[in-house]
Amino acid sequence: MKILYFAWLRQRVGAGEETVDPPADVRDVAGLIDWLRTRGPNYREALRDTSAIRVAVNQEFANLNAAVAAGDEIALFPPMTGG
Amino acid sequence: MKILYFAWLRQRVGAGEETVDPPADVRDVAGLIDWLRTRGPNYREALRDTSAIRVAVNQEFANLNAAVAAGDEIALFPPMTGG
Amino acid sequence: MTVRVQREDFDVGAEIAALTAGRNDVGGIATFLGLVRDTAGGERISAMTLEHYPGMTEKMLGQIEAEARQRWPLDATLIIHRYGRLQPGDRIVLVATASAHRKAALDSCAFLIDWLKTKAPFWKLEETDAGAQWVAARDSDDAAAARWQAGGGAKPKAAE
Amino acid sequence: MTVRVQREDFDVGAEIAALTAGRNDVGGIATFLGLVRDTAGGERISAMTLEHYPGMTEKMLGQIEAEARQRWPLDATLIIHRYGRLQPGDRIVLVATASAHRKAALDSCAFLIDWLKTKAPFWKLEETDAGAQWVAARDSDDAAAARWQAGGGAKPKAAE
Repeated sequence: MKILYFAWLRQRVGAGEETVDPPADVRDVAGLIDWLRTRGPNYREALRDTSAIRVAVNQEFANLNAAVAAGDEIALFPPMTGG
Repeated sequence: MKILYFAWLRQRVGAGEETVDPPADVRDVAGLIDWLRTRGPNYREALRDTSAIRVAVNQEFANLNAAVAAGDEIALFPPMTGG
Repeated sequence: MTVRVQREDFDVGAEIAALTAGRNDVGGIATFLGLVRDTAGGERISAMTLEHYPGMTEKMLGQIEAEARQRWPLDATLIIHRYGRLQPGDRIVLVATASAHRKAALDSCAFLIDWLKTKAPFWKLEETDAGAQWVAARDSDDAAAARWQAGGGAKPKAAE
Repeated sequence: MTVRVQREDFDVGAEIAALTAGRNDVGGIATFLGLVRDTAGGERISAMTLEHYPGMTEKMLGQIEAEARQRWPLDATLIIHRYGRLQPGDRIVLVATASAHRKAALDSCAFLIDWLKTKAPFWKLEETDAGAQWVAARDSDDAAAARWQAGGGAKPKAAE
């Protein structure tokens, strides 16, 4: 499973992209975020406020109960500010 | 008094501009148009349908009861189609 | 702050760039560029001649522009309107509005082109296979201008 | 029908001209050009870096453009969005829509820039005297996008 981080999430995590292999009981975005938080203080800090995080699963916007599986591309980022 | 005609009004009257000296009882636009109609068949034809005519007095939009006086610039034209 | 009524063509990119030359406080520029179409109501148009009322045209465009600047916080505005004989594809009119705020730029640009249609003394003569004919004003243009009416400002009245 | 995400600057006049090259059925082109401002909330901005999500950006812009073409009768559309480090006054984004009908061009242009703000994965990092800071999303941008919502289409949801 590929995880992408953008903007201040990328800065706080300390990486823009990583490949992870979460345990089998991680089945949705909420579960994935909970599991990522256990990986270190940088993750805990970056992922502290779930309401500040937007999610895309395989390059489509998704919400916390969207399913995730091996091979997916999950992106975590703050609200967008383009244009 | 200077009279200007535009678009098909100009074509039907046969002139784009003329200086006229209407009688003293011509005091508003409606009176002016009535008087112009007496000046020949081209005027009668051009000015037949008052509802199709827009008016400007001294380069400001005006309606039929707007006052006109010697020295004024009166323009008669169809609804505008710029842009 | 600029109104130009001219026979000559204009350079859209250069005009837009000039609007914000030397300043960095403009967040967005909205523009509308009007072109001559080669058909109208199913008829082929081979050329179009724009007649206008010199003097009053500049005055009305200036009034419309002043009205826009009163309604929205604009950093710069531009209206260029051509007259004379034009071919299909030719540029007719350019309206551009610059503002720190995108909505002000977009709304005022739409306002200017809508109002220009019903308040600026231009008339179009189209050359078709059936001969030359004056373009009739459209009710939809009056309706488009009227939706800005609530905010005030006088609209040209029919002479009836 | 064109979406470009690029580091390089673009030529506004050339892009607008290319939109209608070889055709004479387009009545109007509406455009919105976004620029880097030198201030934000009273603070001086010395530079701005745009980060984006390669792949998803093009996909979302394509979806937004397709949505516009479904809602309005458009002859051509263009979205160019830059990324990388930009200076005040630099061009960021160009949206252009061409239609036989002026209202379709104007409305779809406003729609595209409003939706782009909330649906395209870009993030702005501003360099100020106080250091670099990520621009916060604005409620007014959500509101601007929401006014197009009635006609359908999904909006990105908060992950709460």
